Amino acid sequence: MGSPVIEVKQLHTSFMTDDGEIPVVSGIDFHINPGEVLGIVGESGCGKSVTSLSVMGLVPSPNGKVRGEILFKGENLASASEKRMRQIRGNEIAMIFQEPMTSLNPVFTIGEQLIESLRIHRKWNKKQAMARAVEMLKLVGLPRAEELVKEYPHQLSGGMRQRVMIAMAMICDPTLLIADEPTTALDVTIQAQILELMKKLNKETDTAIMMITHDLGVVAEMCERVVVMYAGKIVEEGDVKTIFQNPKHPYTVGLIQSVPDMREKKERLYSIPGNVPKPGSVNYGCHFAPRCEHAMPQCISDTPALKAFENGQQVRCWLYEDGKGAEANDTAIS
Amino acid sequence: GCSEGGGKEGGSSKGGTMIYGRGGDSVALDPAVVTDGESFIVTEQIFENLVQYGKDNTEIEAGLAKKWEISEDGLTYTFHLEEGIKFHDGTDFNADAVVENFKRWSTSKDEAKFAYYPSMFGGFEGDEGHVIKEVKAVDKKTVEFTLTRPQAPFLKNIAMSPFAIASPKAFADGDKFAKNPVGTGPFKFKSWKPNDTIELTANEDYWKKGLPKLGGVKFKVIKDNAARLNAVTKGEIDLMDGLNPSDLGKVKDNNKLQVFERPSMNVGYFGFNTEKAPFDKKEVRQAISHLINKQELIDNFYAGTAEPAKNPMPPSIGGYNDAIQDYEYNVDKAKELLKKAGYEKGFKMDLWAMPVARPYMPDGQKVGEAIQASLKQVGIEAKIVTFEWGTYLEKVQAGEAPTFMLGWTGDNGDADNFLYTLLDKDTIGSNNYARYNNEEVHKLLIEAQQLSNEDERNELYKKAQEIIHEDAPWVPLVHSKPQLVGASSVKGFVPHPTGSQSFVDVSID
Amino acid sequence: MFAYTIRRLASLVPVLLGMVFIVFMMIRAIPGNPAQLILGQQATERAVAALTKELGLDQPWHTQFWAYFTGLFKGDLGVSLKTNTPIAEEIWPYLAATIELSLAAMLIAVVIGVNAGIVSAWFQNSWFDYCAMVLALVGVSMPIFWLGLMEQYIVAIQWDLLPTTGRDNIRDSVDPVTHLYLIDTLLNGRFDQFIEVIKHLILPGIALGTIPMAIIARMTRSSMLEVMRSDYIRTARAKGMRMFWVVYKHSLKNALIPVVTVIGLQIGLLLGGAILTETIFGWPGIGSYIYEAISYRDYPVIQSGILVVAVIFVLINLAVDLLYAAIDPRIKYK
Amino acid sequence: MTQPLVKVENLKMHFPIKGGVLGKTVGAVKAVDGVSFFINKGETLGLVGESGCGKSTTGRALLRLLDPTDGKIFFEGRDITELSTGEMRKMRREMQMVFQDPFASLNPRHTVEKILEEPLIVHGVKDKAERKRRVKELLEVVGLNSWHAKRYPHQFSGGQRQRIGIARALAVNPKLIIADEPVSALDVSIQSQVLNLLQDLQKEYDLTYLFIAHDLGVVRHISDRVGVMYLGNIVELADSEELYDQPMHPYTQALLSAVPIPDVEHKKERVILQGDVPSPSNPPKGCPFHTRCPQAMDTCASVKPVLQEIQPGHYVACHLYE
Amino acid sequence: MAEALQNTPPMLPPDMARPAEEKAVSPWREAWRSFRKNKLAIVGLSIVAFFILLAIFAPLIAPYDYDAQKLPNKNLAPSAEHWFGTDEFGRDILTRIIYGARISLWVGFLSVAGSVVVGSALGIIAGYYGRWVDAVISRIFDILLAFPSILLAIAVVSVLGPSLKNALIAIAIINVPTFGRLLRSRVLSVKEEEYITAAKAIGMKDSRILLHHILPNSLAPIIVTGTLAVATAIIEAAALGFLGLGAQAPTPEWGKMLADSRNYIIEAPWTVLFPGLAIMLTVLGFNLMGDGLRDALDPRMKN
Ligand SMILES: Nc1ncnc2c1ncn2[C@@H]1O[C@H](COP(=O)(O)OP(=O)(O)OP(=O)(O)O)[C@@H](O)[C@H]1O
Ligand SMILES: Nc1ncnc2c1ncn2[C@@H]1O[C@H](COP(=O)(O)OP(=O)(O)OP(=O)(O)O)[C@@H](O)[C@H]1O
Ligand SMILES: [Mg+2]
Ligand SMILES: [Mg+2]
Repeated sequence: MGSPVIEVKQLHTSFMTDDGEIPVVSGIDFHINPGEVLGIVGESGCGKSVTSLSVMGLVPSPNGKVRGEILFKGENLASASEKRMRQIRGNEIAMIFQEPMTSLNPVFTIGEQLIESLRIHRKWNKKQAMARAVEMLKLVGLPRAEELVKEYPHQLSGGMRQRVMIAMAMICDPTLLIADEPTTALDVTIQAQILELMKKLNKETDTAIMMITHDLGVVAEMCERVVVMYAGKIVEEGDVKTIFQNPKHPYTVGLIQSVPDMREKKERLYSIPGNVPKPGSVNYGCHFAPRCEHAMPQCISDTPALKAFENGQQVRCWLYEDGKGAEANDTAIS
Repeated sequence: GCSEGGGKEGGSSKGGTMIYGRGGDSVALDPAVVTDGESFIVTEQIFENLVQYGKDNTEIEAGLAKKWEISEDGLTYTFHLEEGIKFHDGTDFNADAVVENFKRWSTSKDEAKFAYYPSMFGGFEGDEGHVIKEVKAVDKKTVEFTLTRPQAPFLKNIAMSPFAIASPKAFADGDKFAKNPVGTGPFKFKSWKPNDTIELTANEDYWKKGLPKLGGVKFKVIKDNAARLNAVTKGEIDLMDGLNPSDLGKVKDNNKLQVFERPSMNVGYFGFNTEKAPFDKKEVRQAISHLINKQELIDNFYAGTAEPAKNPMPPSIGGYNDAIQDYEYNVDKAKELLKKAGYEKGFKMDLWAMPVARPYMPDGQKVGEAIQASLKQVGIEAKIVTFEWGTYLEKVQAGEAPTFMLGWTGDNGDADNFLYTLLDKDTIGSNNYARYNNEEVHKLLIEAQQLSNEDERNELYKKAQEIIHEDAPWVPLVHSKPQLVGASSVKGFVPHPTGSQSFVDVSID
Repeated sequence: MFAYTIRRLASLVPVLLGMVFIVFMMIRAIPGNPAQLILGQQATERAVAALTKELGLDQPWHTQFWAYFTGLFKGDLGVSLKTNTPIAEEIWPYLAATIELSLAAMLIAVVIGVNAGIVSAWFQNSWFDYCAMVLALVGVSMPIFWLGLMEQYIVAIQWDLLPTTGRDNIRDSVDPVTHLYLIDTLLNGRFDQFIEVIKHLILPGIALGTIPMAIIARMTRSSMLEVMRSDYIRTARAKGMRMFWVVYKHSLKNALIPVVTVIGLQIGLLLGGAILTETIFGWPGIGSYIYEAISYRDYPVIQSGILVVAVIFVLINLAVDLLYAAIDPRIKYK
Repeated sequence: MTQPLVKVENLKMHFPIKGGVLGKTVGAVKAVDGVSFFINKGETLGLVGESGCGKSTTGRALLRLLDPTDGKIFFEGRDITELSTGEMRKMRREMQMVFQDPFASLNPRHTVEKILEEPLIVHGVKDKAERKRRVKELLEVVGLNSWHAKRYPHQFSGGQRQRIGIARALAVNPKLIIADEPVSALDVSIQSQVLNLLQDLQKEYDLTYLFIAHDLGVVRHISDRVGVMYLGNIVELADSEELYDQPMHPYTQALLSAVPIPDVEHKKERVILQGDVPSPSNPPKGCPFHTRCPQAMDTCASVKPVLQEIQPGHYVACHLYE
Repeated sequence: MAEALQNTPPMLPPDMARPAEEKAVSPWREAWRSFRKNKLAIVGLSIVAFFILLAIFAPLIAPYDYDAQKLPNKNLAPSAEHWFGTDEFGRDILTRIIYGARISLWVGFLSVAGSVVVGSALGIIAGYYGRWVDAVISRIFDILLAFPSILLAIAVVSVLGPSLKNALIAIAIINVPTFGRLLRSRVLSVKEEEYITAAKAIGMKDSRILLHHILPNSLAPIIVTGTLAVATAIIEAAALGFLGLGAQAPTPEWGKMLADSRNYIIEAPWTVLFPGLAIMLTVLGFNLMGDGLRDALDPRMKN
């Protein structure tokens, strides 16, 4: 498969707030291979978006601080200059956001916004760029592309806007596409359209995709590998099949169990007790320990490391440090 | 070089244009219909009267009439006119023109329009009190006035600015005339930018040879006194009126500037409504007269440019009684008097302060404030009340003000114009704001009106002043000498007590 | 858009009617008889009565109102009691003076205010931001009459740099054509006078412009900050756009929308503030025209003057509303 | 069968659109356009559909928080559309609502105690101590502690706020609770807590639910019967098992197939719909779904199908089944 | 199930099991907390507090009588005896400025209180009843707002006659539409809030909704706008005083002091400098405070 497109090592991102420095992402590692779709799942506030912004170098300064290595084709973006980052953004790494409604500038036409990347990175003239913009709109399956470029975002529906966002991201043929919850704000039928489109583009252009979502269904549908995040840390990683069929971390297990299944009716849902902690409020041991049924004294005092299994699965849990894992897992599932 | 600028436009060999800075614009330029000083100051340049005042006094001199005779009974005045004078529009000035002018005023019956005529001559033609029976052109250069009864100040009256002779052809045009005045004077009207400038140019054909000396005059409105002074200092204008007394010192220190002092023909006073308690008590009025330190007021608010007043008329006017002893500043005496009147502990009152600056009262509010503080010494709590000028006058006239500040500038330099106008019982409801009603004074004043012998008249006026002093319907405060400032290059300017003067002799080096 | 304009105009009708009525009634309620004022202290009672009648002031108010109201439709604003000239004829020079002054003030306010706001927002929390915002706060708190006096004292009198009062050099005054002196001097080919007129505009312009400037700077800053936090700005940055263009292209146009409203509202403040500024700087504008008319009880001038100012204000706000459509395509007026 | 608790007949809710020079009414948003259904006592009726299809409006009209344009709503046999405002106010203790946004539906300036006390005050519980006791009880019922009573809404997490919302609804002992997307704003792990709570409460207090949601999984989990809405109409209504196993309406079929299933093994036929939901202010003629329907026929464009009972308890509005 | 939520494992460190002690933090408390952190706001509060203290204790603090004239002491420059110099009546300027704080604050607070009461009442009526009542009231607001405020104030004072009381009334009148509109829009927007729907759903009466929900939730914007309006009112009162339409002699009103000293600006600049500074500082104080309050009370800033 060749060397990974991007490799993130020990990424730490924190924000200075009134209450001091709050770590939001604390030491995560992952990589994405060329053409691969990596899913990042986790509940709200666990640091998914911040991770993606860190990769893009768009963490708001001066409050945000990013440490660690972000190797993009071997180049460390974490220490790249702003100028270099500008060359990469929109060109080699592109991004689409959760809210198609607000992610387009309301006062410029679709066309004007689409061609910007080309004008910046390729220095194309307006006409040339516009032609390409129309082409891209057709590619993402939008009708009336020629007229659409002259319209304003508010004249489009949510699904159409998200397609425009995708066209905009794909216009410079990026090597990596970061999609931050691209379908959360959309209705199921529209979500299905968009996911279908992304799959198609991934196949046709071989663009690697970092797919951020909190919907396990979307992960199952789209991704090859998954990273599960909880409170700023990766708790489990592996390929999709393994994660869904043999989740190891109690959090992953709970997550999968607590989603009501459309195919069959359970008498009662499994539920993880307690709440997602506010970032910075838990900073010892395993972040999940306060909600974990299997928590041991060790969990509270010491932070477990990621433990790798042969099948590529990695888990951050004390249960697996001495082979007790399998047993605990069984109890959780039953 | 303040005089450049204007030379070219004047278009003559004459001197430059003089810029005169003032606080407000003229209302109109037809002297017969206006009543305000800012209008007269301009019409005085454009128009002339049959007779005129002396340069710095109110003695009568020849004007358009070179000489005149008065009949024994004082009922007929015959004027012999200068010859060869033309109005600015080229028409001839002659006896017919004079007749036309008087006809215009006397027959108009429009008191709203021609306000001065009826008040100086007892009404319009046909009115009972009308003084002028007939004006007749004897020949081209002789005019004869017949009066119904003798009027002592008749000549002084016709020398007043409102009775200047205008071109009959021009005023036949009606309303336009007020904006396009045509007279015989040394300067001709050129243009008027409302609220900004009025421009006059020299009358090339002026009948007095060699005059005027200036090529033109510009009247420029600069409302703020300080700004106006600043403009003279910077040489933007040549002459200004309305100097803040407080700035006098600064001007005197500046050798590029000179100060002109207008002889006083006014009085500023603090009046009582003699019908309202407690001011219906003479003692109260006298007590307050003892409380006001006039010299301090003059030092602080007139920068010393006024004299303390003890009579209701200025000393420059015939009949002034200098023998009167003013109430001296004495708080104890005041207290005593109040005690006598039963106001030992003082009382509360309204003090109406003038809202606008007038020559006799450059800052009424502040003088009021000072008086307020003086009254407090004997426990009189005065509340300062003020209204817009028009309202103020109206309300004071209606007797609504218990105490008030006002003043008067003489129209024609005659004692009658002060004492009768301001303190006779006939004028209650009009200019007798104090509503002072003294039968004895009334008799004296009416008698004086009928006399034509100056000395006898003066005696009567002196007598009246004594009674008034004792009754103290007012505290006469000051006779002010308004200050004007000019660039040192201004020559030949003499301010006139009436407030308006011709610039015919003025020149700029 | 057209229908909207018509509708807005139609909705102005009751406002304008109400304004005419209120102004009329209020002016009538002012105590004092203008006839007395016109004739002055020396006038006799009969003279005053005669003039009162002539001016129609003895008529019942509704007769006077009706006469005034019908006159308005013929462009008849009444006749000044003081100058006996139709107001419609004499008002323009004053209006022109105020317009020139207000435009100068607005120019100063907008150019400095908007840019200071932008730079402050861009470099939020920098020393520039702090200084600018503290200054802006001081500016908002500035009593303009005091500022005007201080300017006059320091700049014009102590340093003798600029003229203290008026619109032009008294000795070499401008020949009015349009009464907008900046234009007139150029029409007359007098560049030296043009400079002179500008010199006269500076101090009153600053005095009048300070508060709007401060308000605009604050508004621009907060509006920019809000816009710069928005999703579409993140999108623009994700394209690799330079910060300068992100700020001046993508953010500014959006941020200007509320700023335009504020600018519109400031014009009302300017027209009001003009009274104070004009008093101090001897500016022959509409403010001093009205103020003087009040002390002269020149009813027609007061009511027509206030009306003209209010109508201008209302129309400017209408224009501002319509301007939104040009900036913000979302506002679809149909 | 006994009389249903709620019976809705041909409910319509149109919102006027103002426009034109004079601001006249130029059209209407047909948010709900003729909906009929019933809810039996003790059961849960789920209502699903895409955004803007009129679910919330139906819910609100049912409580008469909106005045229906047309139609009848029977509650225990009484037509509540004919009640006066005062009578309706009294009626409200029978039916309560739980909202989607747990924060927006709690007054930020009131403590939890005050929030829970209010319905008691309104419905005439005069005794203060009694009210305090009830509040404490309510908090415990929904799994909060009594020491939470003095706190303000912003001091709670999303799930806890939703519990407060539920407690408020329970305060007056209602028979019917309309839950408008009560879990959509919550995290997955919290969502299951709230769903469980709702189920427990239903059992304990014999509650009837109208459960509105767009998450098909959630609806299936909690509902006995499910109605599918599209553009202001119910297009299919059936027993939950039956609807999910044998969807009949093409829209239901597409909807079900569009949901991503969190199971990698699961392979299924996808029906991907084209285009967007039309605007309710200008709905298509005939069958509202015909513009996107993969099986549309000619009649669909002209004749609006009515909801018919195709199988016992299974209602569909589609020409395919006529 | 309540236990499920609270299943705090027994071995948790003590600080995890402590939530019971967390006190009720009311939104006001919260606001005060964030207000306190805002340095500029605290500066503003201090300035305002300073002037309020000056106003209250003026007779104790002021070295002289505010209206004690000593004409020979005219326009003395600042010195040890007269820190801020004297005016043309020989009165101590410092004293007059201290007493002036009373006037300005009085006018500021009272006029704003007046506008708040009248404006809020009208705004609530308009917002609540809607239809023609709203139309009429809103039109009146539109009309009042169509006049530049100073102009309107001048006109009102011309009608009523110049005095401090009338200036106060004029300022109150011109601010009425500000609060009227604020309340109206609050009523309209709060009416749409979900918690109001919730209140209706539990069968609450309209009057109770208004009193218990809408009004308390409009308080914060009223406080913010009110504070800023006090600032403007102070400036407006000073402007009227400056034009001679406000306080009358010998009231030590700052604007009037400025106007009275205007002619002495060259000879005695301190007579103009200090009153102006006093106005600016007070207004600045209120503006800073208002800004801080807005940041602290604006719900948008909260998460
Ligand atoms: N600029 C910032 N300053 C301070 N804290 C921030 C900032 N941006 C994000 N955070 C905090 O970082 C945490 C993680 O945020 P992030 O947006 O990455 O979450 P997420 O996983 O994307 O959640 P969601 O599913 O809600 O989008 C959140 O608690 C958030 O409050
Ligand atoms: N008060 C209102 N005035 C005008 N239109 C309204 C109003 N309330 C709702 N609508 C419109 O009615 C339609 C249905 O709205 P409703 O809120 O019932 O949808 P929904 O199914 O609940 O959607 P969602 O899933 O987004 O909550 C929408 O198009 C909405 O814009
Ligand atoms: Mg996110
Ligand atoms: Mg809804």
